[in-house]
Amino acid sequence: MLRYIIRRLLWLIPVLICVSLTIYILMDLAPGTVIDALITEQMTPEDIEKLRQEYDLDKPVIYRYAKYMWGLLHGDLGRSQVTGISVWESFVSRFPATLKLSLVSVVIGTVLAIPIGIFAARKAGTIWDNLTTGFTLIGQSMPSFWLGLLLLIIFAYKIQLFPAGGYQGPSSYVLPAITSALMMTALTARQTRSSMLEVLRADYLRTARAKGVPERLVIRRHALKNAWIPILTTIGMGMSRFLAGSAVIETVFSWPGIGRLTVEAVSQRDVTLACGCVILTCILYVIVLLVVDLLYAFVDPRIKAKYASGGRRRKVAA
Amino acid sequence: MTTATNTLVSRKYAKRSNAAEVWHRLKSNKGAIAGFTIIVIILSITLYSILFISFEEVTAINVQNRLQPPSLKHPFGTDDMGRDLFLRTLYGSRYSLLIGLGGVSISLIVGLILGSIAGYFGGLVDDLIMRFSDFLASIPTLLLGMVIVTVLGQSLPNLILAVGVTAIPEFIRITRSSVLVVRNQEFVEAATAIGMSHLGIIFTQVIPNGLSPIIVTVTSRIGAGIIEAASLSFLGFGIPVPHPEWGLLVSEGRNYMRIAPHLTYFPGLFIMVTVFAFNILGDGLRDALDPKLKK
Amino acid sequence: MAEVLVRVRNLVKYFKTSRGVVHAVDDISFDIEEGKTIGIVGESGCGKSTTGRCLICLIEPTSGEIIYRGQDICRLKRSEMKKLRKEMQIIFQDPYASLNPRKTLLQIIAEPLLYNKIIRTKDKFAIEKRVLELMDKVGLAERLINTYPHELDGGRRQRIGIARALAMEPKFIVCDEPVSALDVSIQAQILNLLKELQRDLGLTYVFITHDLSVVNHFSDDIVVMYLGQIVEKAPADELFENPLHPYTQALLSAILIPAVGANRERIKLRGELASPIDPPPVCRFDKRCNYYCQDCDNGVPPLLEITPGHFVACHLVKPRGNATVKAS
Amino acid sequence: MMGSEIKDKAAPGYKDLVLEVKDLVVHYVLQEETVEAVNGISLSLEKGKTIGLVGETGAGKTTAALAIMNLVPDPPGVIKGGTINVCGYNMLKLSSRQLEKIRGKEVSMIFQDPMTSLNPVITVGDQIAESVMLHEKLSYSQAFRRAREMLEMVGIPGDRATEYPHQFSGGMKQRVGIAIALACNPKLLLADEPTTALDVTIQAQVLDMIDELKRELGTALVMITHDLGVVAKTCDLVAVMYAGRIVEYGTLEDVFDRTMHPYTEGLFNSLPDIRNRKNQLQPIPGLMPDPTNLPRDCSFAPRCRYVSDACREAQPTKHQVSDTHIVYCSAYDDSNFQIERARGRGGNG
Repeated sequence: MLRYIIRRLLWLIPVLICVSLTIYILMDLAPGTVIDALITEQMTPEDIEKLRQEYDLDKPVIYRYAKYMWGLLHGDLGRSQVTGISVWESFVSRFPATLKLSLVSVVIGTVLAIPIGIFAARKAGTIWDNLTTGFTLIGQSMPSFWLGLLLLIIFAYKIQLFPAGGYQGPSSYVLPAITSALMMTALTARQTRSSMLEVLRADYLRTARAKGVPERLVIRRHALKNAWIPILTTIGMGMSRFLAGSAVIETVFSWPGIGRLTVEAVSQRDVTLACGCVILTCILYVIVLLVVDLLYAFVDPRIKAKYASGGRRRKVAA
Repeated sequence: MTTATNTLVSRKYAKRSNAAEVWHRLKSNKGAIAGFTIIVIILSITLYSILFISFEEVTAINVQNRLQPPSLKHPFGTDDMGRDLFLRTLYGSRYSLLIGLGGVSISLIVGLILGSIAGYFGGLVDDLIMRFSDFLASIPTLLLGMVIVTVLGQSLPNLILAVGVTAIPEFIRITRSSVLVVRNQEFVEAATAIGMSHLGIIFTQVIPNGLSPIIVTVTSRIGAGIIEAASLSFLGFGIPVPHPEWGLLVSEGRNYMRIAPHLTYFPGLFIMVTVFAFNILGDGLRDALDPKLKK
Repeated sequence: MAEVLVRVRNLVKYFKTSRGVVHAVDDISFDIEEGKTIGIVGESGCGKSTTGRCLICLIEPTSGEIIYRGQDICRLKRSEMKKLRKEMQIIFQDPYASLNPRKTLLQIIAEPLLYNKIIRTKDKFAIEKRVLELMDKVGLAERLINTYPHELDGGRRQRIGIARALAMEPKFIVCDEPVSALDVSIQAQILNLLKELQRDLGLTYVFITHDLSVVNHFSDDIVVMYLGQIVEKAPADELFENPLHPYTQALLSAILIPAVGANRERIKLRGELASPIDPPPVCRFDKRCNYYCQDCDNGVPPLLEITPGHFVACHLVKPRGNATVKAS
Repeated sequence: MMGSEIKDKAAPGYKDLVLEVKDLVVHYVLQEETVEAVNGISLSLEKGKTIGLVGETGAGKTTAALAIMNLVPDPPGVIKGGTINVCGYNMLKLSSRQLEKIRGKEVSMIFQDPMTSLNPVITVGDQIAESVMLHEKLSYSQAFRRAREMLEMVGIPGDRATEYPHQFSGGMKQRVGIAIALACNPKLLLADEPTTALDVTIQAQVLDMIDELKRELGTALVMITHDLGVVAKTCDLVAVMYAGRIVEYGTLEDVFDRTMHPYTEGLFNSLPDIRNRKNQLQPIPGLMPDPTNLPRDCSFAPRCRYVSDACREAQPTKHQVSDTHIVYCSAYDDSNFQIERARGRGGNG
């Protein structure tokens, strides 16, 4: 098991190298440079040249990347090229906001979604099932920024129940949490429904009923335990999708999270900050996926056995 | 035998083909029909806007008319520069459809090729392709999109490319797994036994049978692509103003939420309805193509 | 004595897995005579299906030779192999998985004809004529020509599989459990059909099955496999009357005869099938065998001819007829 | 103590009759069609006896067994008529709570496919202990101890109780299935093709074991199978089913040695005879009728070699041949009628 975790974490290294290389070089190649924002009309060409040298812009991109990576190897993510603040510090100061929001939405989403999904699966084919399917499809089709704005218009401007944005007090959590939880709920409920439907057809449920297990326990103990894997996957995916898409919700609700930080960095051509944000988000991303994978082992002994044997899967021909 | 010489026996017993069978089942799925109808309506709106609405018409500034609420003359009201939002929204449908369809085509083609190679041949090729896919998948999609658009410049083709590239890993994975399922079936062995080559098997046996999950992914991915592009536009990484792309329209409306919320309502509604149509169609297709439901 | 069509010499097929090397087929040799049926029996995991697939080069053996009419087919070039493919075909166990669900009966049967350019694709009438001929031969009604496999029952699907195999006029057919997924009444229909075809077309069969009463009815010679190796090989009559290997004896005694009071005391085996992963170089059956003794750990027993035509691989059964192990 | 409890609740007339089924009809009502799975079967079974329910795919054997447990999936399954009496309980009249008390305790079932019928994420010990805890009100540790005993009884070391199904081979899984079914000493055991998925030698082991346990515990057994060899080995009574009906019913000797029904004869003629490999197989021509569209007359008529006009007019008539032997075939309206198998016997003996 530990071997499996270590292997997965080691795999992070080449991924991070590839990701940082790609992002760094792409950003660097983009038209315009970071000093465009710093140049003023009073500057002489010499001043500009000095500025270019200061940012190593006279050297090839590989030089800059190598220098960046050298820093990274020593645990130094560098400083923002625009503000000069340490990348690590700005990330750490913004991260809690994103984390809190994502946890709130995952909790709300899961708590709502699993009962809804089970309900829909057990009522499959009835009007109730169609209603929940409709609801989840709409939930999935709604762009989160639009939903966020609608909620703002209604609850912040029309009836002024919640603040229009910002990050203080519990009431400021309500609207952003609803927005992101809705997506989560829709996705997870749909997945729960279909994996429950699959499991409800399974032979071992018949075995359970044949030995007199009450229906309530058949669902809770026998069915749900088997349906967990795809549900977990979806929750993990939702969580990572939230990390990826947090920029949108954070923009709508002026939420000081890492999503906005990254957007700002990219639009200001702040290569160091952008790269740092991408690398750190990637690490989070991979960790979320790893945790989900480890949870699989927790719910399914077959997967646990696979991890224990090193985790490589190969088909054995009969 | 003598009378049958000029008619094919198979014609005598002609019946519904597989595709016709799927269509038949799709027709009895109310959701799929609804989705299909909405898509047809949106397509005709797009066609109408291409034929009858000019770019000048939707970008001409008319300050006297600014921020009017919806009325008979301006069904969706007007924006901060007095432009008719109804025309702008209709005009904008082309972007979303192009992005959705174009983006999916890119990821579909790349994903289909790489995924089937990985699934069919396995071994080292499989490992390499899957590592590539993992790497691509570990960059958050919106971020990757932002970087691509930033590097290549804000334009429609680049937005399509950005949406396309981010969906590649999903298509690689789904193609690979459906190829893996099919390729271990006995009828593939039967094809080998009649001397079929790898290429022949991939095209006549594996792809036709592995297609259903891919088709379903395509439809739902079109919707996701439209949302992704709209989100990029909303964040300022989309098609530049004054092109009336839906995400951009919502983003413009954001500045007038208090006084003119209609600027936010309508373009967003169009995004949602379009995406919903593709999603519900995909849902219906999933049922219609599911071999488990076949008798 | 009929001519030998296929000679199998020291056939070995290993699969590498994460848990070790699976010895699916481990050094087996036998001959297949033209126009005859050789039955391969054994329990699941004994390597019988792998052997069948190796015989027609569907999977490549790890080592060994398969000599078809004097040519080692494992060493042939692709183009040469393609020519030979027409002569060797396979009928599969699962009539559900072995037919492409997206193709009609016409397309499935015509596929080998078109792919090997026996008939040109454009010549619709010729294709159809041939397909109808084949359908008639295997007893499929003309009106089914446009149906899809999922619309048909198991017996008819199996007939499609047979028609497809016959399309290229093969000489040699590997039947991999062709009737074990079918109901008894249908199973008898298919067995009779296969026999009839053999008589009419002079086919040579390898008949793989786990059902001993079927193999007894159907085959001329029988090969009994256990964990990738041949334990006994004899003409069917001889094998059933005078089984010499302890495993064969146990297998035969486990057959349930559908008659009142016909079921004798069965030979009880200990334990279950061992793992085919990296087996030790001793008799594979040893720990389960009721006659297990120290001699059994002296390496893998060779397959020896005990009486003419009757081969056994057991340390305790020696030639010259004085078998130590007797059927109870 | 359990016995007295049952007898208190037992229906009048209950003696040693563990199972009594009368005119059971089960249909599956689908959107476009109705599958007529079971069309009026009657059975009875005494304590400690075994009845074989024989037939081919689609004969309605499994549906009948599920109906006895009142476990037919609903929808689409509908029990349209008949009565089922298990140990004096009217299974079709009980509430779901009462049913849960009886299932696993008075009557339990072994399923065909051991690969899919065990829950993959619960240890085998817990799966056995679960029904013990539910029915015998034991604590978890007591129940688990019982689970280990049950494993030992079916020939699996008790230490393996903490393992998961994927760690067992097919034959072992089926033993676990049997241990689950027998954990609470049921009066009636339904075994649905318990050995079809297993290898020959393992099949023999499992059948022997069922036989032994049955004798030890005095359980009555309904053996559902398509394999006449299994029937010959295990059963006292035989009911041959075709298209949802019983066509012949009697003791093992009645059905095997004094075969009356043409279908039963056809089944015997389809089997290769291991003692005479040269004999020609005589398959029953044609196919089983479509269960969504059963004919109103004898459903075997299209495949029957003795078919006459009378067969095409109404359902076959019931003939009580002896106290124990019943055949449903209109051909016996003519008292001189004999099937070939019987003629052959007459000639020889």
